[in-house]
Amino acid sequence: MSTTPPVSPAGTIHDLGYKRYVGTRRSAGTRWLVIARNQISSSWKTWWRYKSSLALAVIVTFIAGGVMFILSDKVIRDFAGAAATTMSDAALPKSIQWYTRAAFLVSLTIGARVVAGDLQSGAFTFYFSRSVRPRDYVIGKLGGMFALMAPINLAGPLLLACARLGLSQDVDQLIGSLMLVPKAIAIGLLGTLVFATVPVAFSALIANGRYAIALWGAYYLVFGFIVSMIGRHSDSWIGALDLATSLDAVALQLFDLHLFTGRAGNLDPTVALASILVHIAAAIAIVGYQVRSAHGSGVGGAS
Amino acid sequence: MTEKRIPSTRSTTLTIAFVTWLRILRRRALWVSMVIAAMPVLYAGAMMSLIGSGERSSPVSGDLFAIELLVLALLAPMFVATAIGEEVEDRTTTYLWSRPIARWSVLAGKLLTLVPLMIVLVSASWSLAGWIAWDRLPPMQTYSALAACALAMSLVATGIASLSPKHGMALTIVYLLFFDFPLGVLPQTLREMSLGHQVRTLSGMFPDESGLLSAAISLVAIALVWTVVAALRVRRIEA
Amino acid sequence: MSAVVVADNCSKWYGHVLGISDVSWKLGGGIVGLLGPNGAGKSTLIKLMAGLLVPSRGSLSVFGANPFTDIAVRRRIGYAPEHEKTWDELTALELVTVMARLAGVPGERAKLAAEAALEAMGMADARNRRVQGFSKGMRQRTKLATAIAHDPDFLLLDEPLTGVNPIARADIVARIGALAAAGKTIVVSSHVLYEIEALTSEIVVIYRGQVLAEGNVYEIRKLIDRHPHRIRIECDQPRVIAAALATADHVARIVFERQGVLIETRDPDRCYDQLAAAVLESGVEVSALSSPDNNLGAVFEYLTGDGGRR
Amino acid sequence: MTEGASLPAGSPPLIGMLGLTKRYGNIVAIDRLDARVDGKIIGLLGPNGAGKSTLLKALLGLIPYEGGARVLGLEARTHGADIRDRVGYMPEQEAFLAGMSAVELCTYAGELSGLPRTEAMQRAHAALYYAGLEEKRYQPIDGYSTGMKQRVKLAQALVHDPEILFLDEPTNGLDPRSRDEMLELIAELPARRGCAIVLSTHLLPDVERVCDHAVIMHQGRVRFVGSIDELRGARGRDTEILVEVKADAARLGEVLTEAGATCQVVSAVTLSVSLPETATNELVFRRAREAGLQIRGLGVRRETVEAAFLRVIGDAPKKDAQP
Repeated sequence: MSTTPPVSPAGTIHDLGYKRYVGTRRSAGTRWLVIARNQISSSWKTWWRYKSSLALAVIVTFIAGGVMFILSDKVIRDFAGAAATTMSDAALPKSIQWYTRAAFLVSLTIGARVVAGDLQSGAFTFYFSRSVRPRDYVIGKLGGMFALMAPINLAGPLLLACARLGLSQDVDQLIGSLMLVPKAIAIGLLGTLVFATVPVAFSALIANGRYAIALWGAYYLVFGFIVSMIGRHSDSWIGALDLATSLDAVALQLFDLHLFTGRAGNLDPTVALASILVHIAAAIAIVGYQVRSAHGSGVGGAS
Repeated sequence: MTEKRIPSTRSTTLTIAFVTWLRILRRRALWVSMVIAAMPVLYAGAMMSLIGSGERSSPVSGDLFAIELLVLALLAPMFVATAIGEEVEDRTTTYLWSRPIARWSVLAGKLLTLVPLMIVLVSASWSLAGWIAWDRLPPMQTYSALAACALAMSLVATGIASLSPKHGMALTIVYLLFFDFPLGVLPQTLREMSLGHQVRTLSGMFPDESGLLSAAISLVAIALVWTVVAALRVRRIEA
Repeated sequence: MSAVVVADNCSKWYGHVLGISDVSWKLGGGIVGLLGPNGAGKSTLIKLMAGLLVPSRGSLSVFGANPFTDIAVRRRIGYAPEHEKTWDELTALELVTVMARLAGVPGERAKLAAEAALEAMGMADARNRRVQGFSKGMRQRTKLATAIAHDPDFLLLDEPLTGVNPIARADIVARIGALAAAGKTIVVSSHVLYEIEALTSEIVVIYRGQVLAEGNVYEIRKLIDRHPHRIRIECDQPRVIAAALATADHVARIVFERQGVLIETRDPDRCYDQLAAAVLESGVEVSALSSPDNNLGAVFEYLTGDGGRR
Repeated sequence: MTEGASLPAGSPPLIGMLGLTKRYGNIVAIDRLDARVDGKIIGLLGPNGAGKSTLLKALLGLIPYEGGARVLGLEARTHGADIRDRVGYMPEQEAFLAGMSAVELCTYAGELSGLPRTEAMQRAHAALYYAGLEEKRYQPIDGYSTGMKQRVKLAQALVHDPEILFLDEPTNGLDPRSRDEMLELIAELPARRGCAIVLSTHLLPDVERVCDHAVIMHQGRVRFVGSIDELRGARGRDTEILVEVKADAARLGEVLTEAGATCQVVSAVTLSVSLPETATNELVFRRAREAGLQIRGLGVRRETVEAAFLRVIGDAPKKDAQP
């Protein structure tokens, strides 16, 4: 089986037989990286699951950047004329809701069936018959989703913030707007975290991928709209349960924009932030719990 | 033994409808859909307790109807695209296509169960929400508009799911939410292509919209396009 | 009598993947075993006959009609697919009843027919249980029941014995045999020769998308005889047997093994005879006699001329 | 199979169980198992529901249990992850990830077991070559035939250089050649890769062909542990043989019946024969020759594993109708 062609009389025959692995194994703490990378590469394969939404985010960035650049000193006022700001200041916070929309698209095509898809295809057996712990799986999948969502939610605002800095006319203005960068990172991180965790929690709750998509869509769109309306009319915290509006409210507050605030205007940004953080925490807890309980029954379940 | 004749299309459609119903009944689809359909009721209840009886203004009813449309835009893909997509994915189409039946009757049978089911769910939710909001049932016209909407969206879902069985559901939701509904707020000519817009017109709740007849015609046209797509496509699906 | 199935230069590709290639074949009736390794094209051919696929080239007709477009001819076909999934939320009785109705058995009679079919497949006790809890053997029986409930003339059974334990297998074979005795035309696919041998002696061998051989199992065995064989003899005195055969011109190689001897021959037919003679003359106690080449896999390789390559 | 375990003397047994019990609520899935299991290829046998899957899960450290379960000397409850790095598991059902090719899947599997990426890739190719998937390994698994999927499952279980392989029904749905090849691969593994194998199957001829040891489970209890030879019992003179002829098994049946044997025609070319007390196989050869028939094969005359298995589990009636 393991012979080389006879080249010369002095030739050697190499043993191509099996070699044991003598190196050390990577520590268990790195397994999540492997899972995360796989999540990214499999999502990247088709054009419509991820790339199309990414393209949308790129377009938003270009438009917002263009608005900043071309209409930089155009002043806009609200109807009462009380508040005013320049276009270049408004472009960044107003673009956040568009990034959110692109992220929602990805959550429909990928996020809301991450765990459900694995449950249906028997992939749990594949994972847990190896030295993968439930927490590695959870961190890996969420990490992968984070990495997918970051270019959409985080990279765009960050680029816009940098562009805004570049548009500064003098050093004072530059220093004055330096805070834009950490603010953009903060809001970007929030958005990324929300869309990397909450849809996945829905997919972990409902083992059927399609139902998970429907329930997540209903929660985000319909329930979100309802609670934000209730919140507006009751002036209560309940509106903060609407993730889209909450993100918007936090963005507007961070960038100090009080124009055309829409539904977000009635929301206390602190409450909105708290709601977002609670959502993220609850989502991670749900995914962790569900994966843990599926873990034991995942392997060898031939009945 | 039995004489050998092919089943009538009526009996085929009814049988498929029966199977679809049994399968829906025995899995989680029903309660998931009930949760979704309950949302407008929640809205109506909350708004009424907040605003009180004095201000039963049109914005709330407009919102309520918009929410019902959103609910349908999720339910229709969930029911229809799942019913078709799973059939192809699980390869149970081999059972169906090897029978002496016309293929479109399979689609018809599924719709025969799913569309009335959706209409019942949405009507119940709409009645309850309306009753809470206005102390009376909403006008008949709105019911017919919702029913037409349920049918039309199901046909859209049928078309898209027959094109892409595996991802039909996500694609249909994206189509309705990110293409159809936004079209509805665009200028006249493009608006005609939006199901959502036509249904709003048909409901009669939005007086500024254009004529009923033209809306009905547009709605039928859009639904027909997707029906033709589905009918052509299903003839070619191999098992 | 006219043929049940006529395939005329029939080919089927899935994209670039070959299903079957240029098959011209006639099926007159009776019970026929469709044999071939995994991926040879058995399922493709069966699906073409069941009207689930359209030939990419050429044509295939069943009872003189195109099964893909002609609805009426599918009334006469019963098909049991290879894969496992059904509408698993239904009970066995519901599933078979529905399938019978879809095949044209009206109303209440469908239920009676379904009960009879399940009974015939030995599933009467489990008929009110949902399919999702069934074992492989029960699923196979349920699938067979869906195929026969509407009393078709032509049965297409794709791998009905796979994943079934030996005892249930014998039972299913007997039940299929009973159907054949009732005058149905039956095509049974399998990748295991002995399963089919227990059912029928008429065999069609599919390999790489083509009909490689067809006919009686004895004729297939003659084909097998045409290529070199290794024969393994386990006995107490292997060297005596070896000595008796060493001079024969058809013997190419003799290898001594732990428990016996392996003889490689170019003419198995003669070798077996001489071997029997040697055993009788020498009085050697033979405990086992077998040939690793006496199977379809070997004949596939031999006939397609690619020896050990895959 | 050759004698001797792959582990040096004094090392812990491959698998050791001490009062291993697993309850699901009130149902006792496995009940006080006590066994030391060694060997190169160990058949794990038992009817459906005997507790095989539960046992494998417990040994992989995936479910909590009472009592002790040690694999390679490691307690599964506390060292599950270490055990799983040293054990390869080939599941019965499909366990693939949508849209991946065989190479991607195996590389991923290797990485998940802690191999560096380059090493995992190299081993993925090697394992796929070994499993006989050469040119097709870059195609998506979704389009594979049953036989190829089984090979991928074997390759992904091998890729991280395990010391033990748990194989769950590896030959299900394979054609004879693929099955032969799969069994050959399995039989070679201990020598070529230095790993022991636990083979869970209901195809008893497979066990007969490749296993040297067997564990038989029934109703949650271990009914037998030991070598295959011990399972078959002392080899006395067996009475039943399987004869294959070139043609016309029925005719051979007739002539042998005349000679006092009890015959049953299995197929057109095979015949099951119970020879009379005093006769040997020579009788078969002689009668066949006199009748002008050619013997093509002769079954091994000993209690088959199947018969031994049925004896061990108390000759319980085989019910396929058990889920």
